[in-house]
Amino acid sequence: MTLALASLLLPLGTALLMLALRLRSGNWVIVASLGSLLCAGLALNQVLDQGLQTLVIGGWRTPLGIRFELSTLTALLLIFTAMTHLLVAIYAQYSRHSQTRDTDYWPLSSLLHASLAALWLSRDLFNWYVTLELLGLVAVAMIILSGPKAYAPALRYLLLSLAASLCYLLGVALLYGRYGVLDLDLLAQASQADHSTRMALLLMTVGLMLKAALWPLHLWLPAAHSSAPTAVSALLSALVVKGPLFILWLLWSRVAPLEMTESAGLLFALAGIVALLSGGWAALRTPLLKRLVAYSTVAQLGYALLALGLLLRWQQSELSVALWLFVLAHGLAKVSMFLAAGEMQATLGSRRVASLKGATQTMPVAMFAFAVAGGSLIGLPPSGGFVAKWVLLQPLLAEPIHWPWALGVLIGTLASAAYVFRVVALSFDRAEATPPNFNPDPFAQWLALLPAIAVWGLALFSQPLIRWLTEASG
Amino acid sequence: MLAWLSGVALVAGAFFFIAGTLGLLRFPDVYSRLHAVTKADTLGLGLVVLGLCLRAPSWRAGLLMLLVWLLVMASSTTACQLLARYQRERDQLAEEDDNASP
Amino acid sequence: MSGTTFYLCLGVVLWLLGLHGLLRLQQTLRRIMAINVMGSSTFMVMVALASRDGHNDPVLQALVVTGLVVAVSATAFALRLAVAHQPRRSSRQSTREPGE
Amino acid sequence: MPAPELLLDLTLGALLLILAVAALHGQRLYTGIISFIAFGLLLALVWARFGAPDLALAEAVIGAGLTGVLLLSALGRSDSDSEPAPIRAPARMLAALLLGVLVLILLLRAVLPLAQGPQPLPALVASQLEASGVSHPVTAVLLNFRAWDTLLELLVLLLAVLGVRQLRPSGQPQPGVWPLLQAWSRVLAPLSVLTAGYLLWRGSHAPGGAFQAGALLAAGVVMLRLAGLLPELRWAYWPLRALVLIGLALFLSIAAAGAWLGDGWLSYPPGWSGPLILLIEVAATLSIAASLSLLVVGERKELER
Repeated sequence: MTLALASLLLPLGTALLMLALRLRSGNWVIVASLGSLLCAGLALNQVLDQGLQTLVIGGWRTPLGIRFELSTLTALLLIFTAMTHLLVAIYAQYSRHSQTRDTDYWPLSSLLHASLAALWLSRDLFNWYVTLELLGLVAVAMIILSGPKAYAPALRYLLLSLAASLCYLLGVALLYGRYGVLDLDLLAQASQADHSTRMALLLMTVGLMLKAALWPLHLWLPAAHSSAPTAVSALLSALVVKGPLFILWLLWSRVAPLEMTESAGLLFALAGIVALLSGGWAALRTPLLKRLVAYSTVAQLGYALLALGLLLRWQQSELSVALWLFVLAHGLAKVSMFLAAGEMQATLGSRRVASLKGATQTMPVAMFAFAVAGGSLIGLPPSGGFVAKWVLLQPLLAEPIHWPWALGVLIGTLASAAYVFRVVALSFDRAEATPPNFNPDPFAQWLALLPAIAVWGLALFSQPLIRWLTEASG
Repeated sequence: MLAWLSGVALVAGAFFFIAGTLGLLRFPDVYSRLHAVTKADTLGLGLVVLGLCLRAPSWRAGLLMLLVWLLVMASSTTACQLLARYQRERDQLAEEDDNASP
Repeated sequence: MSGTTFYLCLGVVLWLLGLHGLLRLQQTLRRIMAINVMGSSTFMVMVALASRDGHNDPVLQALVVTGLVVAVSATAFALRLAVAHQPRRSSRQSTREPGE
Repeated sequence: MPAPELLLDLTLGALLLILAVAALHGQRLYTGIISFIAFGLLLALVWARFGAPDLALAEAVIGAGLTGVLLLSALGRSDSDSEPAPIRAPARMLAALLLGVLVLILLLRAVLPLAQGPQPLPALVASQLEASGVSHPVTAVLLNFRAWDTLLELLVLLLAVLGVRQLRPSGQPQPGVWPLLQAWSRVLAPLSVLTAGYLLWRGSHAPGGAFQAGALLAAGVVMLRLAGLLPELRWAYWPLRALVLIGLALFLSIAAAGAWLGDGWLSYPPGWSGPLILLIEVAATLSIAASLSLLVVGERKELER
């Protein structure tokens, strides 16, 4: 547990230090992320050795105090967060096109890291409210780093995020009024299917879905994520939307009484399918590159939502493995895609997809990274996306009644293939290649490739990963 | 007797408050509204404080209320003056505009 | 009807009023106020719950204090962002500039 | 329930509703903002009526004071006072009304049973109050039982300051300074410091505490700044940065010291909790005051990197 705490404290302390001394070098953040990654890895090791660990903060036992819980999933998420931050920090420090030089990007990204770690560890409904607010504020502050053109989407995001927090808070108030406790496990023991609980869960779900940009409450996401600086877009898409999803998953899989999960599961699963289709369609149609990647986030979150819905409907714990595999694979692939897209956009001097004509010639590595990451989003074997989809499909294919859901997954796969190939096909059109404005920056392109390779490496690593996740959800 | 006196003071205070608020809502321009609000409310508050002082359980409570009244009076005076000055500057600007535009 | 029930109902009504305002109003300042009305009414529900059966629940009151700080920080940020978002001057300001 | 209390409740409720509607749908934005400030003040009365003076204090300083100042200054800097006419299609309004009534009924059905519910925590707080190091239960919850929330809350405040720092300047000139304002702020500022200190000290055994004191101090700083008696608040000025960060830094170091040297994360060594809580509260007050002042009067020029 001390190690997990260290993984939280390192970025937080670094951020405070950088603010106090006005340090401007990203190397501090790189070192802190590396340290945090190391601590999180050791924490995972510890959990595998000794099993689930809890910490009561201040020594006050749970109904009175706040509880931290370190499960395998939490440890994995800590590692994932630290790794993503490390990769993005290296990019932001060493790419020539990073728009975050000489800004407050560094302390802000460290604070984002710390807020996420606090969210993963906490198991207290009200504490989650505070961490959600932290995430929302830090995300908005990072979006407006890219200047006045981002103010409008940032303001919209901030207002929606505030309203979503208040929905969530009212739900927390109702649950507290009904049961008198705030801790997740105590609520799970006490919860019953009555009006108050139903309404509270509904309010919290609406708030969390709005924050996680799950269909149909996703409309703010594309503008907000695509107007941020490249490094920030990568962090937002890969990490920030996953925080509320984590809370949603815990709430429904632990607290919600069984009578409610079945019907809610159906709704979640249907929303997931619609998200896959509408997100994919929008990604296919948009003229702007970064917006395409942002819409693909909406679509890919559909898989997570589908897995959550089916998990609730059938009470099969393998499906939560699928859910978290999707989250990890999507996060890594999205970092790669955003970095590659940002690099190409900066080098080719245009935000439009059409400018990628002939990019395989001018910027082969970045385009390769984009395609490789896209392969994982589509679910080509043997990528992380493939493993996730495989775990999801197994229970679907087992019984013929479930085949319509499998069809939904298939259509979603086709949609993602369509938008990835839209970009890739264009980049092979070498006849009239768009000439780059600047010399391409090879190092940054290789950096963009790194997470894409990692997500394919996830497949090699899939056996222990699935075992750990099964332990965590069992 | 004391209860009667304090009752009368409280009712009178409430009356002045209402009158001031009516003035704020009904008077035509900023200066007369300010006049209504600040004068009537200061008096109203004074009467209410007086009424409550007569009922106060101890000297200390009464003294505290008097202090509150003094503080409110001073800050409402300042605020009133600031508002009036601001309005005068605006009026002067508007006049200059009117003179300049035709 | 006891005070708690009354304020629970009032809080819910105000919450809906704020939500309606947020969805329907156009001006940014009004929407920020609508969010604040939502927040205050959530706090009202919490405080009403805190004073059930006569005694005060310090935990809920502490939660509301924390919530209030969070709400005010976010509101301040939103207001500053709203101002920066529309930097055009009011008519008064633009009439002053030519004279300078 | 005696009748006068019910009368008070009904009056307060009706006024709150009217003011909220006026704030959101009043003709002019200015009227709306004034109604909103009055709404905040009445809300403070409601908290006081519920026996929550901590909240009443916080609400009066924040809801009515700082938010009001921010809203008015935003109004002064923003473009228009007139609302673009909303669409009033009768069918849509009817649909919205029906939906609203439906949601209201659902919410009421969820909320009303809560008037009686289990409340295990107050008794627990009361039984552990001895060990918490302070005698006021709200402060005990804020700074001992749920101290992690409070630490994160300071982080939220810091993030708001950092967020505002990223904004481009809006170029509003400082308004002219009038002597009367200066004179009056010279009187009020020491008073605000005195009251803040009193609230802070009182917090350990009676309503009051770091946040209320910090907000009051911030109000004093804002007034001095507006009266032109303070220099510009620059981020580059290191004491200011230190003030903003000190609460969080101290809180974190005490927490971490507990984790690695003592009994555990955020647990105070036995017998030390009272003084440590007071120390944290003093630092937090300074941080809150500095952050709130920066949020209200910090121009980009002042927040120069």
